[in-house]
Amino acid sequence: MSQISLSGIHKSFGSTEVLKGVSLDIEAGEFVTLVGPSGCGKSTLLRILAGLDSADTGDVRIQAQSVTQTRAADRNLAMVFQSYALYPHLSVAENMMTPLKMRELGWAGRLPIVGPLVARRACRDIHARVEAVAETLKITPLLARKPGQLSGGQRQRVALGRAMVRDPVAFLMDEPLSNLDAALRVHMRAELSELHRRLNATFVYVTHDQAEALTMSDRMAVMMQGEILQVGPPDEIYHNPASLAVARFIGSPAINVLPGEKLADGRVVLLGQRLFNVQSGQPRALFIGLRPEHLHLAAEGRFEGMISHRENLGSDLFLHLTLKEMDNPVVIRAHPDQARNVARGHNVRFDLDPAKVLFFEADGQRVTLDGARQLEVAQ
Amino acid sequence: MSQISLSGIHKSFGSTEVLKGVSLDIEAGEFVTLVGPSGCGKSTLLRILAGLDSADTGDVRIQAQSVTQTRAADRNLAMVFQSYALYPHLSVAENMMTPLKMRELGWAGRLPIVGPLVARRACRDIHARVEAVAETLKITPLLARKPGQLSGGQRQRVALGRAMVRDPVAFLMDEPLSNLDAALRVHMRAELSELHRRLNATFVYVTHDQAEALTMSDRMAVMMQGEILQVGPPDEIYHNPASLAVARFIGSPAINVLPGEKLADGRVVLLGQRLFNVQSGQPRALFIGLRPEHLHLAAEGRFEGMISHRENLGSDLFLHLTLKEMDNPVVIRAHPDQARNVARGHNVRFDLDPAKVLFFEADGQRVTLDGARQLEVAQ
Amino acid sequence: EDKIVVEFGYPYSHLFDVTYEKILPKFYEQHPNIEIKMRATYESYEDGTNTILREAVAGTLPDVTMQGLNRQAILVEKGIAKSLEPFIAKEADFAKDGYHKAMLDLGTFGDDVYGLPFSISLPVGYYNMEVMAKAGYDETNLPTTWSEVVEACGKLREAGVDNPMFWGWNITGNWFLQALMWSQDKPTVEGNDFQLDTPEGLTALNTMKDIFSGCEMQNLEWKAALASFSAGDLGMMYWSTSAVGAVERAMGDFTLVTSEYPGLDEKGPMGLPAGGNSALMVSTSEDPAELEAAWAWLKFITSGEGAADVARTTGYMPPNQAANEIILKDFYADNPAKATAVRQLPLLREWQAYPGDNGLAATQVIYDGLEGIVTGEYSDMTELQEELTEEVQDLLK
Amino acid sequence: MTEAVADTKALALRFSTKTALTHAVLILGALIVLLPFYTMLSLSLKAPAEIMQQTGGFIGTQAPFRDDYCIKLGKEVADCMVNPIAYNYSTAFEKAPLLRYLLNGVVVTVSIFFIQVVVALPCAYALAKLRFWGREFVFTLVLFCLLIPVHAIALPLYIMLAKVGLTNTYAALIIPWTISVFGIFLMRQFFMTVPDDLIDAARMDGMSEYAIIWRVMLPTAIPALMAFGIFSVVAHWNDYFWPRIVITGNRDLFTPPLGLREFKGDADGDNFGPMMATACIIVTPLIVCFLLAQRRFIEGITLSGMK
Amino acid sequence: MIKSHAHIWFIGPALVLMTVILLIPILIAMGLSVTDYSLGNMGAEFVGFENYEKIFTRSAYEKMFGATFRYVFVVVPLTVGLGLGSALLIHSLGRFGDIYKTIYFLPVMAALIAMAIVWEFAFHPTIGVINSTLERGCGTWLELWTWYAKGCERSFPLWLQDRDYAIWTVSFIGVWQGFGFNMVLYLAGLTSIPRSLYDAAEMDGAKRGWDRFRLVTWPLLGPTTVFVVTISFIRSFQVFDMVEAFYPQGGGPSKSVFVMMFAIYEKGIQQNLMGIGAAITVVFLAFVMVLTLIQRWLVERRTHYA
Ligand SMILES: Nc1ncnc2c1ncn2[C@@H]1O[C@H](COP(=O)(O)OP(=O)(O)OP(=O)(O)O)[C@@H](O)[C@H]1O
Ligand SMILES: Nc1ncnc2c1ncn2[C@@H]1O[C@H](COP(=O)(O)OP(=O)(O)OP(=O)(O)O)[C@@H](O)[C@H]1O
Ligand SMILES: O=P(O)(O)OC[C@@H](O)CO
Ligand SMILES: [Mg+2]
Ligand SMILES: [Mg+2]
Repeated sequence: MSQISLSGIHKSFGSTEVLKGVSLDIEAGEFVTLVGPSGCGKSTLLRILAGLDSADTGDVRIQAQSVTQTRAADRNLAMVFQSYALYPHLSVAENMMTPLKMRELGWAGRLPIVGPLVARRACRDIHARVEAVAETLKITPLLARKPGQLSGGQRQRVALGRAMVRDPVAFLMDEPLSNLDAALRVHMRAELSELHRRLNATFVYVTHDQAEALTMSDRMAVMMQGEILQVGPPDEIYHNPASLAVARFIGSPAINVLPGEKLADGRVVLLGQRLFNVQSGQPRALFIGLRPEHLHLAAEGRFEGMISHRENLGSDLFLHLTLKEMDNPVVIRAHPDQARNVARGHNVRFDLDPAKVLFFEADGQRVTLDGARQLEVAQ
Repeated sequence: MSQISLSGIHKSFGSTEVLKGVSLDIEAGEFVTLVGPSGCGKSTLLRILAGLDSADTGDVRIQAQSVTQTRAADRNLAMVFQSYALYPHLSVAENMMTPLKMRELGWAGRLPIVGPLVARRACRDIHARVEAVAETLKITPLLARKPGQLSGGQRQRVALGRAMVRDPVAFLMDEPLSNLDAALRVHMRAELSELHRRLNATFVYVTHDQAEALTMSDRMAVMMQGEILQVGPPDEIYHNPASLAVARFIGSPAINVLPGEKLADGRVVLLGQRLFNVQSGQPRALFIGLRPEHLHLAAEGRFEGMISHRENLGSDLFLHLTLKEMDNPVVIRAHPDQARNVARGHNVRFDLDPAKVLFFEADGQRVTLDGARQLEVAQ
Repeated sequence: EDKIVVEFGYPYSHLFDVTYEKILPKFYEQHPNIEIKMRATYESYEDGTNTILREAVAGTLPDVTMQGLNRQAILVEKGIAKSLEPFIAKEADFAKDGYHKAMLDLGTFGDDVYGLPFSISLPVGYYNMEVMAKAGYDETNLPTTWSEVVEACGKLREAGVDNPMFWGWNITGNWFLQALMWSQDKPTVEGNDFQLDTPEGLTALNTMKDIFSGCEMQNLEWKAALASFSAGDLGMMYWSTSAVGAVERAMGDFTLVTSEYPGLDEKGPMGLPAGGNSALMVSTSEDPAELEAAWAWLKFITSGEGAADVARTTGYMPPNQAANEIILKDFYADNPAKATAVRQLPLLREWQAYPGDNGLAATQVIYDGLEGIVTGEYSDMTELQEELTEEVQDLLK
Repeated sequence: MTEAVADTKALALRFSTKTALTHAVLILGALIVLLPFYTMLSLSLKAPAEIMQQTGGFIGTQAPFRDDYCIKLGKEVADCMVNPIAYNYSTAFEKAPLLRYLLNGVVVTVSIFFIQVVVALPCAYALAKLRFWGREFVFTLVLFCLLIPVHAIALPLYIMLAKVGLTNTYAALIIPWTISVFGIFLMRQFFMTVPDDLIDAARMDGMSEYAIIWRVMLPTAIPALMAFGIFSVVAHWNDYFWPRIVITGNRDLFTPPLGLREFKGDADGDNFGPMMATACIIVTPLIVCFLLAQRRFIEGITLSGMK
Repeated sequence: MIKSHAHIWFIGPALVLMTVILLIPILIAMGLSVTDYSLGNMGAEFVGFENYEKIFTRSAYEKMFGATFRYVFVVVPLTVGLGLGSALLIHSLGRFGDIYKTIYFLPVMAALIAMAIVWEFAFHPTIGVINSTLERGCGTWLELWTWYAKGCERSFPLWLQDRDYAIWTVSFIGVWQGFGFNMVLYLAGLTSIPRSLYDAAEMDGAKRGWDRFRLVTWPLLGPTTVFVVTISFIRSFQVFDMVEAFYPQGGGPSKSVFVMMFAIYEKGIQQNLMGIGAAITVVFLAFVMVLTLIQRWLVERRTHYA
């Protein structure tokens, strides 16, 4: 039985349907990412799982128990918020103690001054646990500070710490990195992954940054407009997207989409060039998806374009090529060493790796063309 | 004569010195980026240039005129703020009109209702210009809306539009993309570059995101702790950093820094392996910088590490290797196709591209070792 | 043994605290088993009456209360005040204690006595002799009629006194209107009829108008008037004798003389309304011992030594002939300013209240009308007479 | 270059004249504002004659004068000569038992504020952060109640209190003010600005809604609470109307402003010196409180999200 | 939120108290307003709308509306204007600001009853500080002003007792007493305006202070202004203490300061005519409500809520 199971979740705010029947199963110990553009309903789904919102219809199960009627405080989930939501008036240590105090001390133990005296043992225990977590997160020197005196990354860690002191069924995180600066974000990605491995706990992670989703998750669920379009391991999603929407959203720079067609005789044609042959059949128009790294500059390449923009990241060089036949530029990844030879305005030739070509129907559905792989690639 | 020239700018807030004598020349039409970690003084410098703050000492010259005593409104610079700072009560069109109205209409023309009657011609002219800019930025349908009704990307464009309606000496931008989501940020990068080309205007751009700096700028200035460490074209900064600090800040994932040494006989040794020989001389300890993309997995590589973490971005695969000899992992860029063969916990061997090795002194200063390049690489 | 507690309420603590402080030890000496509990003082007579009305509704009435003479009627009408007849009947030599008829009349309603007057005031004239001297007046030739007052104003003004006189039209309960009416021996109300529509009424109004315009009198509020007089700005001031203490305390370095209230003609006023307050029994107690104790207190303060202390500590006269004539003889000799009112005692008349629920509203209507004369809002007195009569009569019906 | 230097000077000059002008205007305003306080303080230092004649400047001559009250009680004149300042202030404390009144004032204002907070905070929280049926209606009711003038309902209230026998008690002074619609309104506006995430975080941490109010909302709302506190305390500390109506029996329950009436003689002359001394004493604690609270107090009145 | 009834416990006490303390008395007042009840009487008779009729026909009540509206329409704009003005000036200062802030807030904190007495002294026609200051200007160029010359010749006005001046004098004191309250609210509003908007305005060429005010300050103070104006309206409609302190009898010279709250007090409490008092209360509430609604409607259309 899976650890967490959402089935048929519907949710509307007023007349707008924000979630349109979402189902998702999450196994114990898994790191699952919900990724999708802003406003697609990720946070709403997470909040329904947490018990902070309630679904209109649908069922939420945690460890095989239906919790649809259980309030957030009783679901034993921990959540890290995008804004961190630290209590501004409490010190870091007190922030981290709060969930324990609330759950483990009686009302007397929670009193401001007498509390520690009444529930001596429990308090000492709580202190010890907070210190242990602080040690893990390397925030021990900060324990006495108030959140206002911390930097973004430090706050992020405290928010994590507050979630970690308990032993929740799962950690829910709503864009926990989006308030950090670029360098720190990259760094924290690795830290979070490491944490997940060490705790061996279930993580449900919401983000709109596909890089985070790709690098951290065991499985990712791509959401758009209130629906989950595809669920799978990052590799699968990246290389084998189920639809054009998924393909477009995942990958940076975004996948190039070019108009192609399959002719009646089985030839698949892109911009007038035959890519390969497949079994003959109904002729049809196709969208052809090609990721920038699957295109390469080649002196005798079959396609030609004019360099309209260069992005040199040092480690990579992205060239935006304007093609005669197309409005949108095609983005190609080149080796930075080639930078010297390619300036804006130059015409260059390029070719593609036919094995990596993705086909989509006009409605965005991914299709595989029978026999495509077997055919010899035309030079 | 350069368009903008900052020389010897010092600035302290209270007892903390935020700018420690910064000098920078910017040519007409250039896109110059100030990049550096949070809190290093970028915004302060930009505000001093804009005239919103004043320097303690130092001179600001615009088009060869000292403007140190000129107030912001008279410097004819346009600025895009990180928070966009759109007037929340004015429509998009009115927001964009404001700088023109303030500069070109008398008090009568600025009156709410009678204004347009009094200064009929001027008003019509202003309207026309705003519409033209809106057209360029593709925000014509939004002109009647209030900022509150716009998405982040749309606001960003309006803020740009407000700067563009005039013909300023330079555009100043303070982290204009940092409030956008990941995908939009990548997209806007290209748009900004395109805009710069089209306007052919001077841009001074502040960011802490090295990717933005690398992809957009003609030249970038790396700032740290109130000082400019290095100024140069992105390529130069990336491949030829003047110091360890610059090398560490630019590049993602960050450069690997390993301890090495030069022996008295001229051998340069990294982790016990000879890299190559240089002219003999004083033995010395060195830091050796190696970017992830200059390391590669190789069955017979001279170095060995255990894979502690994998980041698969689909287009790239970053492996974090733990080496016996080192605390920090070494990050290596591998081809995603290799992903299947390398799992966490595996031991792998790797090697490096000796031509790309960077050397730094113990104090972080970059050094070139005489003769290093000429020497045959030991296999 | 428990003491019997009598709860007692009175107005103007600043004025009367000292009086009771003097009386209490003497009372306790005679009645060791009674304790007087002082309630929060009333801020003014109106406040006192309203407080009693509220307390009647709330059921928290004191045993004895001091009420302005013109406010007794309303409490009697509403059945809050108790008739004192049963207690008087038991007293052997009540008359001998000095309660003479004129005084008792002030608190008699129907055939029963309800209130025993405590402190009595009459209107008098206050003169700053230094200012008066500028116009050639001395103690012997002070004005005795209102036309002489107006004349004096003219002279004073010529002598450079900007602000020669103040006349207390604004004293609560239309006291000075009633003074002008009584001066002609005419009550202001008879039964349910407002008497302003009589020739006497018109005379009263015209007299006021003459005084105000003839003296170009400023519309001063009492505190401002007292300040002006104390500062030596005013030459003449017509007010209640109760203020003698306050004036003496506050006045500058000049000679103060009080003199009889002027009349409409040389004969002087034929009557004057009594001001001040009287003691009413409002106890809701059924216990005869308590009622007896309340009566004992009530009687003590309105007679003999108790009453005499009123004069000794305030500008008021005691209500009690005996006190005035026997006990206080020397006192008046030493305090001539306070003696004026005593000389006017024979003129004492009732300070009338307007009957019915709307009585206070009627008082206000008249007040507003009088103010209109001062502020110049009304210049035709006949018109004002008609207007006021109509409106007040409407309220009284 | 010289031009630039001249420019600098002009700029600096412009700046300083502008600030100087600002100060000039503000000082003029301050003088007008302070005039009555100057008078109040001055009157509290002078002898009765000096007060009524408006002589003696700010502190008067301080020549001893004769205390009538003392004379009337039959003491010797020599024993009754008093110094004005000593007389005014000692009378304020002795005659009016001002200390007792001040204590009452503290008891009453603190109780009122405490109960107002206990009642208003949960309500404001519910109106700002909970979604429930009838919320708009309740809020409209709050806005309507904001319009009700207390003076207009004083008598019905008095009768209601009398019916349950509460007149002449602390309760009578406190109960009518236990509900502060202004407080609900102000706190709601502030709570609207508290991020929802913070409340959700508290829920995840296992707090009940009740705990959220006292453990999260209250501490974050301290500045707003101070603002509300100042308004509430000022209003009830200085209230003259209501205590006068309900406290008719026991002088021991007087609040400080009622102390002022001890010196009222109305048509027969007020005793201004002690009265003004009392007034000075009454206002002092408030000024001290304001000075202590003002920083956070102004931050607290957040009106964004007003609607 | 999973089915929680917490809100019932949260708004319950407030709702109950609101009903018992505010709404029931108002309902009682409405009931009394159609009777002739007088305190101390056993019962009361139903008189229909007679009380209301009186309000709208008797001349005293005409004066009541006149005085109320004069007061409100002087005091509201001035307290709001001065509150804003002083807040702006103080806000621009940085240092020293705290001193002015405290001074200007003093009148809000002082007991009005004591201040009323002080003002009476200050406004005393001859020895008051106001007129004696004015007199000092006699014989100077100020006499060119005919009003001034007249004052010098005879005497300066009796500010509080002259029916032409009283309401304005009282309004002045109302402004004196109230603008500090608004100042504090505006200061709070000012601190919450993002600095970056001023920077943007400066970059856009708003050089003069007035331009920045028009472009940024005033619009962003919109919500504050709505609040301040609403509260000022309510407060000045409810003005009472001061009138009662100055004119316990009758509401000022020729009833020129006979404001509605005082009328309610005079009828209901001073004269025991609770029926009429209640009727005025009802009219008062209706007025304030209508005005508040109109005012909100007017302002709301021009205010943005960021
Ligand atoms: N309380 C609410 N009332 C009305 N609409 C809401 C509410 N909460 C969310 N929405 C709407 O529901 C949609 C989904 O919101 P949600 O916050 O789940 O998006 P998201 O995927 O988390 O976006 P982001 O990445 O920007 O956080 C949005 O269009 C939002 O406007
Ligand atoms: N008004 C001020 N008063 C005091 N210190 C300030 C002020 N403004 C900035 N600082 C300090 O000056 C330093 C530099 O600030 P600045 O805003 O220029 O940094 P930055 O490089 O723009 O950082 P970021 O990327 O976070 O915007 C910071 O340490 C900041 O705390
Ligand atoms: O105030 P009293 O006690 O003198 O009574 C009212 C009139 O006598 C005027 O003073
Ligand atoms: Mg979200
Ligand atoms: Mg910055």
